[in-house]
Amino acid sequence: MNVMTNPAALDVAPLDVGRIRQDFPILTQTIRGKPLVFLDSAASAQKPRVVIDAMVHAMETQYANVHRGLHWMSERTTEAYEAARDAVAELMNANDRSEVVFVRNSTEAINLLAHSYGRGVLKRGQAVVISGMEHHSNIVPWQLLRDAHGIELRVAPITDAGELDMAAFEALLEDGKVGLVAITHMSNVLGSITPAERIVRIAHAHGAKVMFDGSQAIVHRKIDVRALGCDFYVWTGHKLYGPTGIGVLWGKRDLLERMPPFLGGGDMISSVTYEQSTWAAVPHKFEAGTPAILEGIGLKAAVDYVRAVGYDAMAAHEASLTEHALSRLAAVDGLRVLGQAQDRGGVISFTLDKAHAHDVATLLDRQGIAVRAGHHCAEPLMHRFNLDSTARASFGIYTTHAEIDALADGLIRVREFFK
Amino acid sequence: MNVMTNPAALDVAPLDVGRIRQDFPILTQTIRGKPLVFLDSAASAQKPRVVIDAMVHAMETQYANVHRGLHWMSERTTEAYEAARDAVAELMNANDRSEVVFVRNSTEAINLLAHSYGRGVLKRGQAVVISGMEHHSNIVPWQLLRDAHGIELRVAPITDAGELDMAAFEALLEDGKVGLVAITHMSNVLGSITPAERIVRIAHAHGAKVMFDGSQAIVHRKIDVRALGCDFYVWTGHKLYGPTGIGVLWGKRDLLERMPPFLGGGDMISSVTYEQSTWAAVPHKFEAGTPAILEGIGLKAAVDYVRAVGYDAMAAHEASLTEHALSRLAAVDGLRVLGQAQDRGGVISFTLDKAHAHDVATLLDRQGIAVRAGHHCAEPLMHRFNLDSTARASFGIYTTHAEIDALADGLIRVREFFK
Amino acid sequence: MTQTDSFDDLRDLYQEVILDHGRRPRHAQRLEAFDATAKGDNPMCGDRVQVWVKLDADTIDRVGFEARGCAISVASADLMVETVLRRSRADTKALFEAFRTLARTGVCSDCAAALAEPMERLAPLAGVHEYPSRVKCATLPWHALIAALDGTKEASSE
Amino acid sequence: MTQTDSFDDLRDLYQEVILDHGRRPRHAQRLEAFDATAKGDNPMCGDRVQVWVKLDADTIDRVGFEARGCAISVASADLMVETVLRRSRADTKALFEAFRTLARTGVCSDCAAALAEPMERLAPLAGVHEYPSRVKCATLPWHALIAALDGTKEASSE
Ligand SMILES: Cc1ncc(COP(=O)(O)O)c(C=O)c1O
Ligand SMILES: Cc1ncc(COP(=O)(O)O)c(C=O)c1O
Repeated sequence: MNVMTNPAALDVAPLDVGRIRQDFPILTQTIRGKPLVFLDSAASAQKPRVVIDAMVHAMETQYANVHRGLHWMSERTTEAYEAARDAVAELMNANDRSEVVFVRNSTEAINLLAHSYGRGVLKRGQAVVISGMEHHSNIVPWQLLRDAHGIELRVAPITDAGELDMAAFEALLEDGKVGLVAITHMSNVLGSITPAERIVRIAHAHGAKVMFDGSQAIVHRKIDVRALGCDFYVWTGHKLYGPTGIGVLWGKRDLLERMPPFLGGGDMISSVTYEQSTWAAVPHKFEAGTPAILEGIGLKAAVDYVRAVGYDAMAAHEASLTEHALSRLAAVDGLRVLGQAQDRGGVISFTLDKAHAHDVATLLDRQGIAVRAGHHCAEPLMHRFNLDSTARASFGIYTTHAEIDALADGLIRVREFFK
Repeated sequence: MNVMTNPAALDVAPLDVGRIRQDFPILTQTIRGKPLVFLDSAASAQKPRVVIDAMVHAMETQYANVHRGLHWMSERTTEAYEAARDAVAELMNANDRSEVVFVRNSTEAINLLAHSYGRGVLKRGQAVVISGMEHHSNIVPWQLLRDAHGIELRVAPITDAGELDMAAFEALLEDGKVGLVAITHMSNVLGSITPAERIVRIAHAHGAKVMFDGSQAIVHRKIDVRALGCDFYVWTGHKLYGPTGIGVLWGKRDLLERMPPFLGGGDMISSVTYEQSTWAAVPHKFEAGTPAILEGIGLKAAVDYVRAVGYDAMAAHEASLTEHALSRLAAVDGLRVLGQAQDRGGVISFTLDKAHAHDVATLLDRQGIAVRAGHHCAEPLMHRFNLDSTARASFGIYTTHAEIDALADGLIRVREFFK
Repeated sequence: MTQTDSFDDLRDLYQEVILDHGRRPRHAQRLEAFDATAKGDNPMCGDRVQVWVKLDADTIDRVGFEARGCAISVASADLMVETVLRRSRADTKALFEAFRTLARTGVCSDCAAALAEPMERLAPLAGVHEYPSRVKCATLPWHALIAALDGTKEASSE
Repeated sequence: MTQTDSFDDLRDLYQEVILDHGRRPRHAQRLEAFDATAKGDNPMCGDRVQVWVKLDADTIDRVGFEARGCAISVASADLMVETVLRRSRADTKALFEAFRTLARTGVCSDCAAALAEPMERLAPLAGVHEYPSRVKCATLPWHALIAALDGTKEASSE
């Protein structure tokens, strides 16, 4: 299986995982007397020292509410918070910092879009296309839009290998009714990476805008929104080694400008009278109320950290981990990996015969190994494969090959135990 | 002026401000070489050591995504996060922990309500009543509801003293069309505390539900939602010495249960198929996506801290500060305090003749004193008093009488300077 | 690693009796004739169970179940059936409360003495208290049983 | 505290010339006859300004303004008028850019030599660079002036 590019071929210095691990204080913890083997980064990643320190530094030395203060603390806090916008704009190669809207998480970003683009720009009778491997957060907001606003919801099927069925996808767009394609850039269950540029080309050729749910992809791949050519891109800070409580909606400026606001309140207005209010310019139009200030500051530290490590090195490391994991897991009796996409990231879902996924997770936890089990907020995808749940191991920059060996050995024990 | 109850009469030990100040690392900072005098707590309060430590401890020793993990880290993090819900439920004397919905801030709480109660329960032709002293966050969401959903928006006027005009308020309810009263419990500009129990009695007598915007009140008064008798109560963590990124919507359980969800996505569902999804029980129905986990943990520490200090002691301290401030400011030539409510908390807005509020704020900042200047996200209230802006000093538990003297002296200098 | 005793660390939660009942439940069957039935649903993990009850006056005469879930939920359902057979409704509810305490806390120190003997059968499940999310796996069939006795159609262990 | 020199700490930002022009602006008037006008609006703080311009071919002949705002915005408007009178549109725009740099950074090291003399008049406003939010107060009248010259009706310093 061709798992991304071979690290050697990328000509990047291999990641010094030992050094990286020293940046994450939590990794020295033990669980039930065993060293922590944290293989649940796709659910939420651990936080490096620099993120913790940035938040502490703000709370200890310069904190106040932002944007409206004329005093020193407020000025400094505003600078620090707005610097996060610059960092994110640069990370994603946005045209302009004003294209970066801060939200709580991917879920809120998609809801914002479903509300402001869905109700504000799409017209009754138009359709939204999602795929058969979406997270609930990229399903439910469109269902709510469908039910409240008469927008049709179409689902592009996936193949048995867990890839988007491109012919079927294109067919869904043929009648020209599709106004927006909202598709994951990387599945949180299968690890599959979708062909973003092709999706954009096809969608644009049929007059549809494209949003990618990059919640997983941003952790594994350098995202260049201009190169992708997409119209919206969303992700969530806590998976990119940042704090909870902050996420990103990136959108092309002219589209953001055409969208009505989502939440109303302080900071998003230009002027307010009882009769009528007018809105601030983007991105502030979409950021009502006191923002997640400390979280923005933490996110900036995370973005800086990730850029310092380098996406090439991260991607190479994860490709190598994934390759190793797939080959070790293949040797576990009765284990079946879900999805065999050609292009995939470091997320592997599997089932074990004779043992239910929850029992697998608990028995691995007993050995200090953290994996997730359940439907992974992707019930329709589970049903597509006639499953209720799988176990899932997912990797971060701090994951080692030895941890994958521990997982494989642990699974062999589980299997023996349930024999 | 009767500023709350006299501390002595309350029979509580006076707050040991010196000791309290040691809990807030930031207070030792200097600004432009002068000791920081932070009088902008109404915009956002500083964070005590225990809040910082709680967040750091989570990030360093037990962190993972919540609710769905079967492994140790996730179990522990879920416990810590859900303990915040218990702490808040206890703080507010809720009937049940499931009545506590976590949101980003007050602004999101009010938008949630405007959406889910406004569109989901109120009927076209019904009305919402707000007051003449609301923050934009309690104006704009209702305007958006009015414009999208045909709900009438009524504004209960305030008196020249800055109090709710109760006769006029009651008159607005007389036709029985009002479905919801959404009113501040304490003005962030005037400091006025509204007569919550009377408002509830009148509203309920006319068949209207009541939501209080307690963003300011929760910092100054013990809030007992059962004693108040209200239906919804919202507040924001960062003003109660907690982190940014987390706020609270409390609602009576049966009302929350009748409301459709707001944001769709992970964690708020019971089951998802493409045709139809069903929702989780409250409060999870309203908490889509990965919540502000670290912020919940920080908020719990803040709530515990506030309860340990004690509302009686805090209220007495603030009453004493406010009394002192009003008398010191009264002696500043050309200074006019906005609002003279009988019942008020530690927020004082004022104008200085000959000096614009922005210049006042900047010149105070030059002396190390942080106050806010502007419309304080309450433009209609400013217009009510024919103003564009005021300066505002606001107090926290760490504020000292000496800091108020510094403010008064600083203002005298500003006044001299602009003479 | 392949020696039996190397599983000690796993065995404290998954005792032999749980593995055995999880693998080969004795009562996993739909009753043909029954007086009450209810479904239980754990939306957080997707576990589902249905319980059928045949009564003899106020006494539980037979119970059958169908479960889709983990070893713990299946074993718990099976042990539940063995525990409640020939008991009154009131006794069954008391047992449920006692079991709930056991599952949540690992002990049931103030359980009524009368329950001591039947509770012994459920003791192997006490280990779940360390896993708050697995507690629901263990209590789900009980929720369904109580719902059936109460005439409710659905229960959730959420 | 009442001695004059005790104001040193305040004076670095509010130099005498700013206080003076803020208190007694020379050009705070609506022009009767004008070729262009525009409003400027700072939604963050509520400052508002309107500028009227009378042109003589390509040269700015007269400017008047009405401002509602702080001492810095009023003084900046007044000093702006004195700086741009009898200058071409192009010069005025170059001055605006130079002033914007000055206000944001406190210096304008790479300002064109030709601007050195007029920029001197604006130098007292350099102190605002320490207050990012006050920078907008200083540049707001300029935004309005440029909008008037460009035929736009409204400008925002947001
Ligand atoms: C009375 C009042 N309501 C609402 C808010 C909005 O709070 P937040 O910005 O945290 O949403 C504030 C504070 O900014 C306030 O003082
Ligand atoms: C693909 C995908 N989309 C959306 C989400 C939702 O992210 P969040 O819960 O941070 O909103 C996740 C993660 O949970 C995800 O993996």
